[in-house]
Amino acid sequence: MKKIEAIIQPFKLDEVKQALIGLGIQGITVIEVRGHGRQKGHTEVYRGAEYKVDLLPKIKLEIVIADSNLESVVKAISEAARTGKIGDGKIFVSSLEDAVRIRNGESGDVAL
Amino acid sequence: MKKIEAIIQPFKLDEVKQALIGLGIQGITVIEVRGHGRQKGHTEVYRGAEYKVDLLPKIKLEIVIADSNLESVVKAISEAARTGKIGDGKIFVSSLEDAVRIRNGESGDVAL
Amino acid sequence: MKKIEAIIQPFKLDEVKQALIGLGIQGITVIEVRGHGRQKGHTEVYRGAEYKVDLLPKIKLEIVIADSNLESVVKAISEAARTGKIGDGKIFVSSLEDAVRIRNGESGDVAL
Amino acid sequence: MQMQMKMKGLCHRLPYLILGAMVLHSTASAQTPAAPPTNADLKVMVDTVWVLFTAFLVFWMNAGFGCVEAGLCRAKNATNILGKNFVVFAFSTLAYWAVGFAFMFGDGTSILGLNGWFLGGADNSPEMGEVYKGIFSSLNWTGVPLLAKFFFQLVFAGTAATIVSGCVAERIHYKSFIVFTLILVGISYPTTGHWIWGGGWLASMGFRDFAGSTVVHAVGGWAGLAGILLLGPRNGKFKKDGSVQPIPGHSMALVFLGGLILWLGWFGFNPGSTMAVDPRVISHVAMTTNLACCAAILSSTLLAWIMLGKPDFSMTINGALAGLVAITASCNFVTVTGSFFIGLIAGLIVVPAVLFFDKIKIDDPVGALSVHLANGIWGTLSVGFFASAESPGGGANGLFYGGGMGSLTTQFIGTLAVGAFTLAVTLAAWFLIKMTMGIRVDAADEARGLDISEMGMEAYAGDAIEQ
Amino acid sequence: MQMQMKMKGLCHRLPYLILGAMVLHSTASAQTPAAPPTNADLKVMVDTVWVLFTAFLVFWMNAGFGCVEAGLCRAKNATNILGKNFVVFAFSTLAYWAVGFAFMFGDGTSILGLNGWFLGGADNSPEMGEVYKGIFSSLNWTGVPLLAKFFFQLVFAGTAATIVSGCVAERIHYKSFIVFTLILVGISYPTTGHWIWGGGWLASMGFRDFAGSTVVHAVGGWAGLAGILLLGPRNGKFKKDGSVQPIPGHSMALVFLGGLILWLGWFGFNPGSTMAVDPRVISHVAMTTNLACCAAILSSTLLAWIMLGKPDFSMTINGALAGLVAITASCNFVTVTGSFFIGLIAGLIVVPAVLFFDKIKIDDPVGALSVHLANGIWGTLSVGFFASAESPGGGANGLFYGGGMGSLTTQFIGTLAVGAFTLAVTLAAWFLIKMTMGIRVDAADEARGLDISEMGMEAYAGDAIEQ
Amino acid sequence: MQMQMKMKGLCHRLPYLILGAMVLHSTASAQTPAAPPTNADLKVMVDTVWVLFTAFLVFWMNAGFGCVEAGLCRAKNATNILGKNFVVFAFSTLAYWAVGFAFMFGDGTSILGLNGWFLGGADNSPEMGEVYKGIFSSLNWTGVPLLAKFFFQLVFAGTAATIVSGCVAERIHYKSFIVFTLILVGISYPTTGHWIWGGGWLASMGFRDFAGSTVVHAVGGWAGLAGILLLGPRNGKFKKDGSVQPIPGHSMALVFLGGLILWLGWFGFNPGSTMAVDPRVISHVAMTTNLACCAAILSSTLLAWIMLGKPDFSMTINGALAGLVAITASCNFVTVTGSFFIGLIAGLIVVPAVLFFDKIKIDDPVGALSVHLANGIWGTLSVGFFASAESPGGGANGLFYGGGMGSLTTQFIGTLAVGAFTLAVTLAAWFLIKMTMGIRVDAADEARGLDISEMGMEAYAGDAIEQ
Ligand SMILES: Nc1ncnc2c1ncn2[C@@H]1O[C@H](COP(=O)(O)OP(=O)(O)O)[C@@H](O)[C@H]1O
Ligand SMILES: Nc1ncnc2c1ncn2[C@@H]1O[C@H](COP(=O)(O)OP(=O)(O)O)[C@@H](O)[C@H]1O
Ligand SMILES: Nc1ncnc2c1ncn2[C@@H]1O[C@H](COP(=O)(O)OP(=O)(O)O)[C@@H](O)[C@H]1O
Repeated sequence: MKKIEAIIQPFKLDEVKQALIGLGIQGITVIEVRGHGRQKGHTEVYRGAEYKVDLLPKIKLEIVIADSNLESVVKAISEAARTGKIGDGKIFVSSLEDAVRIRNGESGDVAL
Repeated sequence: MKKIEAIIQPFKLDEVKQALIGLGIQGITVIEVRGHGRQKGHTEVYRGAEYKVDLLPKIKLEIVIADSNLESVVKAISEAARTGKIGDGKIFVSSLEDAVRIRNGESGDVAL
Repeated sequence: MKKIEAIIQPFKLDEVKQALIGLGIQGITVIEVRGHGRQKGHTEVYRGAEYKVDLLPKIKLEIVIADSNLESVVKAISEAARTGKIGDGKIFVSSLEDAVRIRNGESGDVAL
Repeated sequence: MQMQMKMKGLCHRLPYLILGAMVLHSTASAQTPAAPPTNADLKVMVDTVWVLFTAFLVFWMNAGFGCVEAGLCRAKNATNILGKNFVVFAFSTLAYWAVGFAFMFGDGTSILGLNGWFLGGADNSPEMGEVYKGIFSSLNWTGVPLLAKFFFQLVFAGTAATIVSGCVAERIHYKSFIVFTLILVGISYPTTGHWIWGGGWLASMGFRDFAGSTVVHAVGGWAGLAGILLLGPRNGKFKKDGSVQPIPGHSMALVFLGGLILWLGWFGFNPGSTMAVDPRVISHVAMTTNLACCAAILSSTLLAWIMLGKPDFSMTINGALAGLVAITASCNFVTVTGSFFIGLIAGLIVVPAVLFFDKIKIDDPVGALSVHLANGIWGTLSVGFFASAESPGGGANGLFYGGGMGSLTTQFIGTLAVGAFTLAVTLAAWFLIKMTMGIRVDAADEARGLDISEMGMEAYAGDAIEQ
Repeated sequence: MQMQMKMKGLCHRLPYLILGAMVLHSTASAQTPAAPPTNADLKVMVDTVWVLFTAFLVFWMNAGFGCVEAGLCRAKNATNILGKNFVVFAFSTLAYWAVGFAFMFGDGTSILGLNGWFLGGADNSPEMGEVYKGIFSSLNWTGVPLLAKFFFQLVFAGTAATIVSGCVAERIHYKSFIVFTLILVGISYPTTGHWIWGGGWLASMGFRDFAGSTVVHAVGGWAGLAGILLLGPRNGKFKKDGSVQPIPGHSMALVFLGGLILWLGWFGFNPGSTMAVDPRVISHVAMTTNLACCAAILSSTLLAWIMLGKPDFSMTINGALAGLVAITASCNFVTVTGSFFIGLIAGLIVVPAVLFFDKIKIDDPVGALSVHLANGIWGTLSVGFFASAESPGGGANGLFYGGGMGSLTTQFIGTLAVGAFTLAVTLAAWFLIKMTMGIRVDAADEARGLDISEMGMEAYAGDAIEQ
Repeated sequence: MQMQMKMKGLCHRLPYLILGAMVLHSTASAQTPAAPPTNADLKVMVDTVWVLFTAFLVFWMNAGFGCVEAGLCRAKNATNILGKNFVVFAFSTLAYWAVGFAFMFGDGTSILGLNGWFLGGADNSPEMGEVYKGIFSSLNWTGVPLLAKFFFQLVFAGTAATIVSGCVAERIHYKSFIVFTLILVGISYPTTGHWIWGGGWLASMGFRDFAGSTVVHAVGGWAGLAGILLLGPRNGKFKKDGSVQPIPGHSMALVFLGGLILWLGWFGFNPGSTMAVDPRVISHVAMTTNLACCAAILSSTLLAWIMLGKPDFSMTINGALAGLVAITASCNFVTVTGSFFIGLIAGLIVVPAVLFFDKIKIDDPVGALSVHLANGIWGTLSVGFFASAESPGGGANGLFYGGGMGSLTTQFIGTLAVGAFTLAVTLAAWFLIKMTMGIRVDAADEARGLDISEMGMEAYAGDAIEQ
């Protein structure tokens, strides 16, 4: 079982979501985050005092999938989320030991 | 050391929290997330234009525990969070390499 | 590749961010969370009825780094985030299988 | 615009032709534009400006009620609450125009007015007193046009309805609230209003309620209480162990704004109730109204500080409104000092009242009962205690001014009668609605929030996620 | 303060010396402070109080427009929208003071006023009618000082400009909107205004627009439409497949507050347009204004409920404003019953109108066209249908009152003429601005939000993260 | 209600019996209800309506200050700030009623009033001038009832106190602010107020401050500055390296709303200060007040755009208020053109002033010093520069109108004297409070936010998490 964490541009959320649904992936958890990276932030001037906003709004997706789906999902996300500009974000892959569906206690891949 | 990520219904937060405290678990991190899954969202009509809200408010709990507690904690969460209806959520288990308590630099299970 | 999850006091965010940038770490994802732990919450009285707020605002940092940086990063974070008081937070370390930079498909350490 | 003005200048005076001497002057004068208005004309002009101006301030209170109520409830129900508070005045207007005003001020029995549906019928306002000829004799003491009288009374009727909105918040069906509003403003409010302001039996008894502690506020409170009784508390408000689970309001900024809007509106509510510009009276009423409010803020804030450990801001707001509600009946019948003590006591009543209603499991999300019902009653009785012949309103002295129990008894009877009637009628109304269209949203919708289930629209849609 | 007052008491009357008998009285009286003002003095006093008071209410509408517009847009553009709505009145004031008022009310041709730049020139207001001597003859029907006339007319001009702000929201450059405001309030609005209120050709034709359904609202709507046409829709509003992607507003609390502020302001807008205290007229207008609004709330809410499945709150607000806009032209020329139906129809127009503009890909974020343009037109025509000789404003009967097509035709001509002129001029203006300074922010800035790109400041900066 | 009205109609006139001829008329007339009021009666009626109406507008400014201050501060302190701004008027009322009004307007020395505690003592208002008999001679130039005079002056006193609230925001103890308010409004403000408006030594010198640039705004500013000096800056405002760490306000929507509320309120603040309806004067003052505000919006926005790169919305708001504060002293003594330049300069002062106070480490969270202190001073001096004998207020010409240094010097002396006194007294007051009850919350509470530590209540409690 793999856990995929993707950090993307907020305005790409919809496309990525559609792409995943297209793959038959249903379970997605979405988190509003702020990111710091290569992408330069912007300077805001508040009442004459400058300050750098280098934490930009991003969306983080968490998707747990069966190992078999790994490649296709990563591919789908990166294609859907890509603009080619700095700030597009990252996809992180880690392995998961177990998943339990609270509703009925099912566990393992069937629970996804 | 195990990391437990549980996605539950917002209104279940309190019960789950109590259940965990009942087990002597103190350290809990709570995140407001939005989830897409089997649970159907609802359609909102804004000024005549329909749009589907398929990202529903959920609460994500992150709890790091000693391996020994794994079973009891998963059991406690799934019982406390269960309504039996679609949307109850999931519990994901992964293993963690280390934990450090910032306050005093302690690491390992004692840091939890 | 390691994933570091650090939960810190909100007002420490800036110092920790600077410390990481000082180490040449650029990629950071920040999440507003609420935490329950040893730190006692406070009781609010709303219109005469008491209720305990035991979920305190915290900031969670997620940083993915090459294995080689692990020690220095953990050290930097815990020093920058430490006040010595209960509530300083935790640092969790787990291992990651892969990272992909959406913009150009690069993967592995180069993608960080 | 110029042209029509000329036209208007001419023809609007024609109807006056029937009104005898005083107006003949002004009609005559209409021939030569330059001729200034008579003193009688001028009085009508000034009084009408005052009545409309103060009516606008009272209308503005709709915004205040909406802000306070929404602010003290949860974000997930905000659109629903704000929606209720916005449409309530529209439905009140229709009901009051159709029948309410007729029941309240139309000539009829000492129990009910029976003339003036849709404002139809004879009326030679702004003529006054003996000279007045028409079907709204009970309003012949004020010298303004009929539509000004109606509009002023309308904004009061609307206020009663908005009070209910707070009591039933976060669990009632939109449609059910609307239907109830029609019944309250169309039938129940005007009936009791007729007894007191429409020349009915309580007026004849000498019952005094200058601007409506009973007529408006207690009535709104009773109707809201009836609603709460049939609705039951919001899910989660009371824990199994019987203890109270506070449900914090989502925006103190809205509460603040609403509180000040209401305070401002009360300067229309009370001083405007003269429905004429009597300089001494309106100045006195503005003073007593404000002082009672300030005294109540003082006492409620300190009491909350002592009882609850902190100067609970929502209690301060409730306190301010409590003082304003309390002085509403007596503002013109008490001295400045009297108003200070009436307000002080109001503030001491409202804080324990909030705790009390929670204790007896009456779930009143915004404290409307503690403010409008408890202090509507206190304000009505306060006339019996503090009334002073020295006051502009004059009349019998109250108990504390050596007037004995006389006035107090009358005030007490009025309070009881109006309370009993309103509670009975509104309980019946709520029950009827419950049986027919239902009143309470189902548990799932309540959990998800009425904004989505009832209105299909979140109050605060986020940017990032939604798009 | 006392001292200066005495001074003032004396010298402020000197200028009156030229004004003949009536004022000679008051000047004479100035010698002995105790001597009371004459009836003519008193009329000027009361009228001035009324004109200023209602003007303040209309000024307050600026807050209403800002709240409604910001609330119906996204948080990331809120500071920008609120900023526009705040500065717009400042720039309107400067443009109207410099040239607008002169173009609109200065003596000139039937097409344009040509006197009174910066309010300069002869004027012996508050003298009226024949006695008036000055360059603003078209306003000689109201007996208040010139600066009161200017201030009252100014707040109306400002309203037209704020309407545009909503149409172009979430994608226009701050500076471009400001420049357009100067053109609209300085040139376009006053020209059409002159035709109708400045004694121009439409006034001579008997075109009737009591408080500005056409002069203010339709004009603002046409100008906004022109802006939308040159700006295009917000990115993401229309999907590739042509379907509409709703962009929910970020705060229904602001929308609610704004809606009630505007409703309140309209009690200045319409009743104030008498610019004199005629008790019967101002009471009637307050009544018709309110009833039309309530009827529109009823019909728009029910229609939305039926057509869209829920009582869409934003439609209720649009409905209320639609009713107010519609009754603006006719409030003084129709009966109370007439106003009910005018409002009812307005509510039935506004809901489909919103859907219609979306369907034809006119992206009007806040529904300003459906409210101000569609119902500005309906309100203007409604005079032709519902005008009644019985009304205070009197004049020719409308079609439904047996007056035939006469009035309706005139209203129709006026609507067309003003619409054609305004659309043409404002299209040209927007085009010029587009060519020179540009009007639309670039896509990246639009995505990030105009608050950061245009204002350099978030509307709702978070505590935790930002510090 | 009818009944009491009749009663009232009778008895409220009795006290007038002592007032001689003019009132004898009206009393006589009281016998036959139909008899219209005399011209003198009518003047009192109109003036009272005006004074109360404008006082209500000024009262409304409390909401404006609360919104602007809370909006420019952090969400975690919002309840505390809003609470301060809500209770401040209550405590001001009590202090001003008890002693403040007596110190300010009671007959006494040229330094201090010494009569009229709790409004007690002889007073035959609305009698004026020579005919006036009572202990508040310094207000005998206005012909309204005493309670109207008090209420109008009260809302001004309240304004001074709210200005302080902004300066000390986000770090002061609730209780300490309340105690300071009692001292400011009870003692300090009335003393300097007596010098200028109470017939004191500055009034005799010919010092001119029509509506309170010095009396209200500079005084509030000085008191706030004293508070800031004893409180020190908010933690985190100034970095170790001495640079400024901006602390963004949490809601520009509140700031917008507050700004417009204050702008509206100023139409009561300045035109109302005539305390009588002089048509020419109130129209002129409404015009100059508005034009100065608009000019300041223009200059402050452009200057911010140039200096800071963006049209900083908070600077636009500060600019608008700066223009309003500046014209407050001179609105009735300058020409329309003069008001334009006074406002223009105010806008050019406020922007650098904000940067300046930051540079010298005076932490003024909302810019209150730049608005009320800096421009209170500028506005006071502006009389010396721009005063024109042509203006309604008349009097000596200012420097730019060929009046030489005379008036300017007087204005300067007044500014200094009031500033020195207020700064000294309030520094002492703050010091006393600091020694006794403390003024600053501890660092941990400041970090967590005053809403929780001081009020025990969050301003914006979330739905999901809290329940
Ligand atoms: N090493 C990392 N650890 C955690 N989050 C990261 C890391 N690198 C990037 N991110 C997240 O991805 C976002 C985009 O990365 P950025 O470097 O700005 O652009 P790009 O991914 O195109 O290089 C960042 O804002 C941050 O939230
Ligand atoms: N595979 C998954 N990966 C990540 N999150 C998931 C996954 N499956 C479910 N979730 C989360 O759990 C929530 C509930 O799941 P859902 O399928 O709606 O109900 P159930 O868990 O009862 O089947 C979802 O809203 C989503 O946030
Ligand atoms: N075992 C854990 N699992 C998840 N989060 C934890 C855990 N322990 C602590 N945390 C997070 O760290 C925060 C600080 O921990 P706390 O126990 O309050 O202080 P300290 O880290 O100094 O012991 C908590 O609020 C919680 O968010």
